[in-house]
Amino acid sequence: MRRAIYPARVRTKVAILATGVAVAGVLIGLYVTLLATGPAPYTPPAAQAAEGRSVNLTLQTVAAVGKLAPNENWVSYLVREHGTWHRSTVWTLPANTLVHVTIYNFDGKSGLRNPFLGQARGLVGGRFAINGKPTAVIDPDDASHTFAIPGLGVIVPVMGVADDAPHQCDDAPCPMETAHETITFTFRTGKAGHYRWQCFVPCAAGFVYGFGGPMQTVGYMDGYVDVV
Amino acid sequence: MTEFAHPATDYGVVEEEPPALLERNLLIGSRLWASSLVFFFFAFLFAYFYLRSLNQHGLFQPKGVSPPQAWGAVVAVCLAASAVLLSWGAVDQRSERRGLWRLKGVGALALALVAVVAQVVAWSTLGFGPTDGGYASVYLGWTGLYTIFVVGSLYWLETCLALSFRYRDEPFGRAEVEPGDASGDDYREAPDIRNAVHLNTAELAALTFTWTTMAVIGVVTWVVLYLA
Amino acid sequence: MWSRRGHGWRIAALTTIGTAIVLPLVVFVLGPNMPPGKGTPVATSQVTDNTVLLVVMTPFTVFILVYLGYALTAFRAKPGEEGLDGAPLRGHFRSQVAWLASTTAAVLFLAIFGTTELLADNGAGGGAGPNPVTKPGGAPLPVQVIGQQWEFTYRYPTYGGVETATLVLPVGRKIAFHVTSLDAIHSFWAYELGVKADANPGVDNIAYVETKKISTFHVRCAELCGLWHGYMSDTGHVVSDADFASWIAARKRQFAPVMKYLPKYSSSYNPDPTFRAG
Amino acid sequence: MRRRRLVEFNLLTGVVLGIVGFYVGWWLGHLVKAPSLDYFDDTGQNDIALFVAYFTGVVGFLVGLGFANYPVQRMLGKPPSLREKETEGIGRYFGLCTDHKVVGIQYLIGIGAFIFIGGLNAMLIRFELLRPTHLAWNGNNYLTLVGLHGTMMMGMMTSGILGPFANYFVPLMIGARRMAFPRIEALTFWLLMAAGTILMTALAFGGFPTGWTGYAPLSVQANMGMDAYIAFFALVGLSMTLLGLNMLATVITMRAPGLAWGRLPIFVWGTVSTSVLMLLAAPVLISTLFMLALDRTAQTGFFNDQAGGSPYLYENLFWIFGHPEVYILALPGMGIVLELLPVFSRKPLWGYRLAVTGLLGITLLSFLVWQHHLFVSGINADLRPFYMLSTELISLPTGFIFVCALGTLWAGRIRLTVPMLFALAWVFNFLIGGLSGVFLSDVPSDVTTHGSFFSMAHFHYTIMGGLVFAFFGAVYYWLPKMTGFELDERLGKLHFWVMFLAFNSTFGPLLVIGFLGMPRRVVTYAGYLQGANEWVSVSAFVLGASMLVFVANLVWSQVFARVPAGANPWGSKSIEFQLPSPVPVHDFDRIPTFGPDPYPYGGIEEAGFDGTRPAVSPARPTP
Repeated sequence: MRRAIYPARVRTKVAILATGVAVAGVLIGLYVTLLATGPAPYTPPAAQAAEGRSVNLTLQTVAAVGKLAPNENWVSYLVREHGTWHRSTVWTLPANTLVHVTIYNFDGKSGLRNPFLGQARGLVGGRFAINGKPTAVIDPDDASHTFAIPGLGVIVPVMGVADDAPHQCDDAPCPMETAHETITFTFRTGKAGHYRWQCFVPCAAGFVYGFGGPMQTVGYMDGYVDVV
Repeated sequence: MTEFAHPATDYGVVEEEPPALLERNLLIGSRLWASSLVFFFFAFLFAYFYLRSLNQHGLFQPKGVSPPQAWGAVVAVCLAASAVLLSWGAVDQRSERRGLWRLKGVGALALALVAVVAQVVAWSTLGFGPTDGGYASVYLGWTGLYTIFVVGSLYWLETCLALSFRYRDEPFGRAEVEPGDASGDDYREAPDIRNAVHLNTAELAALTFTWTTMAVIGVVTWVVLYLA
Repeated sequence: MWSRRGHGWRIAALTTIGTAIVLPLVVFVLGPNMPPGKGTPVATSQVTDNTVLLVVMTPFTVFILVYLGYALTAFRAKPGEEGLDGAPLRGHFRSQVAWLASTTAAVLFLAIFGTTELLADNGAGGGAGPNPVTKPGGAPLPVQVIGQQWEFTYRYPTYGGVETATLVLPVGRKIAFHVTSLDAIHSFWAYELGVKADANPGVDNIAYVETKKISTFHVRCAELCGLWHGYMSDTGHVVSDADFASWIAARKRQFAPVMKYLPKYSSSYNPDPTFRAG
Repeated sequence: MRRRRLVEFNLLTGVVLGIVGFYVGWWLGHLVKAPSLDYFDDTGQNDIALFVAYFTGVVGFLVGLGFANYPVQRMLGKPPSLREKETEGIGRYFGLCTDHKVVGIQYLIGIGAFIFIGGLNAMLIRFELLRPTHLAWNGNNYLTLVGLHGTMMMGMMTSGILGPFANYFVPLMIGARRMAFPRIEALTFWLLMAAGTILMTALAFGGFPTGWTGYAPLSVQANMGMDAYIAFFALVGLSMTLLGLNMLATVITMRAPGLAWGRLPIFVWGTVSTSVLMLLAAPVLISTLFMLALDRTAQTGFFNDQAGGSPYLYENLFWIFGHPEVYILALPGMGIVLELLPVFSRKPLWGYRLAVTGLLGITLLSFLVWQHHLFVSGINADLRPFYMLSTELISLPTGFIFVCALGTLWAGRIRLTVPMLFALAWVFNFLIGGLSGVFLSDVPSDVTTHGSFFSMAHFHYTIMGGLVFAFFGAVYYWLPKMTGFELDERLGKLHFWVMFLAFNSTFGPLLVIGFLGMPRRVVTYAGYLQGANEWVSVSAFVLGASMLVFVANLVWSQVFARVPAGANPWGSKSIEFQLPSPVPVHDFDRIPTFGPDPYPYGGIEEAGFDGTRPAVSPARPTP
């Protein structure tokens, strides 16, 4: 009835309605995109070694991530891809494969809350190397970070740089000339799955118990390991 | 039943509200608000006794954390005196001695301001900081929120005084003001507030109750934080 | 039109028949399958508890559903009655008293029953705080559960305070879980054991259980504790005494290097940083 | 018509000033310097600045809406006499309006929008749970979604019925033309809108990981998004306190002649009991959040175990508020259902006094049960029998509500209209909600069910199955009265059946999944639960789709079809249905007087209000 009397008004209503639905659709689309956004996954290159197929994962940890991330003051892991360092904590690794990990740590000592986590577990050979020296456990007060994939039973403490060491790194990514510790180890990825990895050292400066901010944000001290 | 496309009003037939309504609303409202106030500070009372009974790691009140007794007493006494003065002033207003009420009202305002200033001084001369245990936390939180509420109540007292001063020459029961939406309703005249003096009396009765409650809470604060 | 008394009798009859049908199903079919299974005496008594709750609820539930169904069939407005009202009934003293009496009886029974179960089972597997009201006899094996962001680790104070990343328990032993946390609030939930106890920093929250058979159980964190809360899960094992002895010996060897760094066993820990890390 | 100004006090000005205020506060907050605040440099996040920014932003928003005019005039001693705003047309919905009917409709739309966002978040959560491992959302974002869903729903639905329907209809039902404090009434609404917006800004500050409970110390560690949670809940708490105060004052002082307490419609009783809880419980929340904010900014140690505080303190204080809060969500639903059943059973409310006793009994008991949320936490374990008893005692007054609902159906002439269907669904859903609650109240059983999907499904049965179903019952019942246009009955029935079936198909299995050992708020779960979780997710999507049916109904019937509803489409004898639809601006020409019976169905001639003084003058002029 009204349509006959007020066709123009109905057209207006339809137009307003369509605009509203379109705007809502766009907003919801943006919202969902925002939520799904995370660090881009990184696939380390395959390598050939004596024991068969393996991959090399090269990481560095920096005290402040600087221009590489939105939160410049936060501590973070970086990966090396084609010789350049960038920030990604989502890694894709092949299943049942050896992973050779090299971590260059440029960050100072923070100390573990639970000293138990200062002993390495789940590694091939049971030990890791600090600057080439095989080690099973470090003093919990010397720990700077840990590299841990609890789902795979892997945990490795990362030795911190002494406070009085010369040439402390200022800006990320840190050049190799600055003071650092090199941690190397090998672990075997198990069956395919989606795992998390994290740091267990309360290294988030300024947060209560050192466990906020970068320690609770994927992309800094937390990430995913996709074993495929 | 008749249908109306556009709700409209024939103000000729609209009945007025009973004149005593505003006064009743204010009185009931102030009593309800007072009960709310009690629960605001119940949370802090609970926190105080709960943390004191737990005394985690003996850190509730470490040695050397003691409140500034002198300033605390000044705050409590000023608040109590202010409440007494205001109640006395409300009696004057009801007995048509509006000049006396204004005098006492200004006195109550001044005393409360002294209390606020004393509290600020107490904060700035504290021998302890927010990190010094459970007592320090409760002390700062409780006095902080309480001072915010005192300042808010002072605003109300100030509006009462301002109204009284503006209409100081109007004889009791006359002082006609423009009819409007005092009760928040645009659509009818509000006979209860046409008279500024009447409004003043009603608000004062309500404020006295709230202010007394605030003072009682203030004294309880003093007893718990300083004497207990 | 049926008489109102007739309605009452029919609802009563349907409720009785319904209860008579449902109750055996609840007791014999549903009840034994209630969680968390019969892994331990505590879990078994939780199953019993759940069954008793179901039994008490059944008559009320059947009554309400029968009543709803009946009312919607019998008391629907028939065609032609649209303009008519129902009977102006404003209450019925005796049925109100009957309802009040039956619900009160049920509630008091449940409260008394729950309290007895709680005390008889030494906290029924729930965290009972640092000083439980009732304790099991004998000397339960203490196992400390340490929650941290985001992993549970376990300490065995009677085995030199060795700390492990997995939970293994000997069979046929009373266990006292001492649950604590190093940071946020976690909750130690060993589902098949029927144990749940919050892990609070600075608190020794004790839960008792007795292992009954060799089995595997799931451990999950049941209190939102931050980013990886959803990943904070674990599998535990109840093993024979011999297996337990060899397992704990192996752990002592494996974790010998870190032992010297572990703090002395304590009911709770106070690690740095206590405020904001700097 | 008054002169238009260049700058009006309305929503647009409010938003502009709100944004300006936010940035001014952000700048001011960064000026705060103290030696104890050095950690800002490390964290790169200045919580003080954000709190100040939220505060100034809200102040700017309220000033722009026109809320400052009155207080400033009063400071200058001017009596309240200035007319500040437009009184006609659509514009009054976009600003400070003190007409309780406008506020009711504002609430309906505003809260509806935020609840839509909350529901969307629920859909996204269920999408993630289609797979037992990580599927779609970044880890932090998943937890933020959980928190945003819970917090938004808990915050907004507290006023979900009191906001729209009590503001609109309580004054009508008690024969008043307004609320006791109409400016406060408007303020409660706009505070909620500011709060909802602030909560969504959490996304810009890294989200928050704590769910709606905000347990410390996790909430002290959390990113700046936590500040949005704190600001949101504090504003909601303030809004709740003021709403409760206003409602109580209105019902106490403004009842029309003849309307004794024993003659109030039961919905008003539901409102009164809810308001008592709001007035007394919400302040505890605000104080608790104040402590939390101090812990996050000034580094006090209220909830820091290693600094002389205790996380237990937060848990206790939060649930001292939190348990009354869940009854704030349940009681209005009970009021609505008991209000609807008489109308569509064509009978008086059965056991009126018992129902009132039930509502007041729940109100009282809800303050005495809070530690049942903490049965396994180790807090005061020796008090558990007491809390078990007091919790189970709540089923007595709740049982009163049930028996009154059932008794009202007895020998009625039931009409299965859409509102009636929703009211009956409430009885069914709340029955399951109540029964599942018994498991949680019993300590041995709670050991398994606490913190699991069982408890989550339980409170969705009581809040969504209870409150939201009652809410929709109220919408279908009262919206024709509020707008003057009918809602489509066929679409309404479609909405009801899809929603009812999908709801039970979603949360029924969740009870089982919880029993099988799945904790709340997790992103991964055991593989054998995948089938059940997929079923639940699909049901949840259907449940979400049923809301779109409702929106379609709303748009179609209110915007396009626009079939006039008539004054009394349901043949209700409540007073608001004796007024024209929509209700005239001034409500009544004359204040009505009331007779003894609020539900005069079944052959008694006297109306709910005294017919000798009709509320609407028979000789009203037609414009």
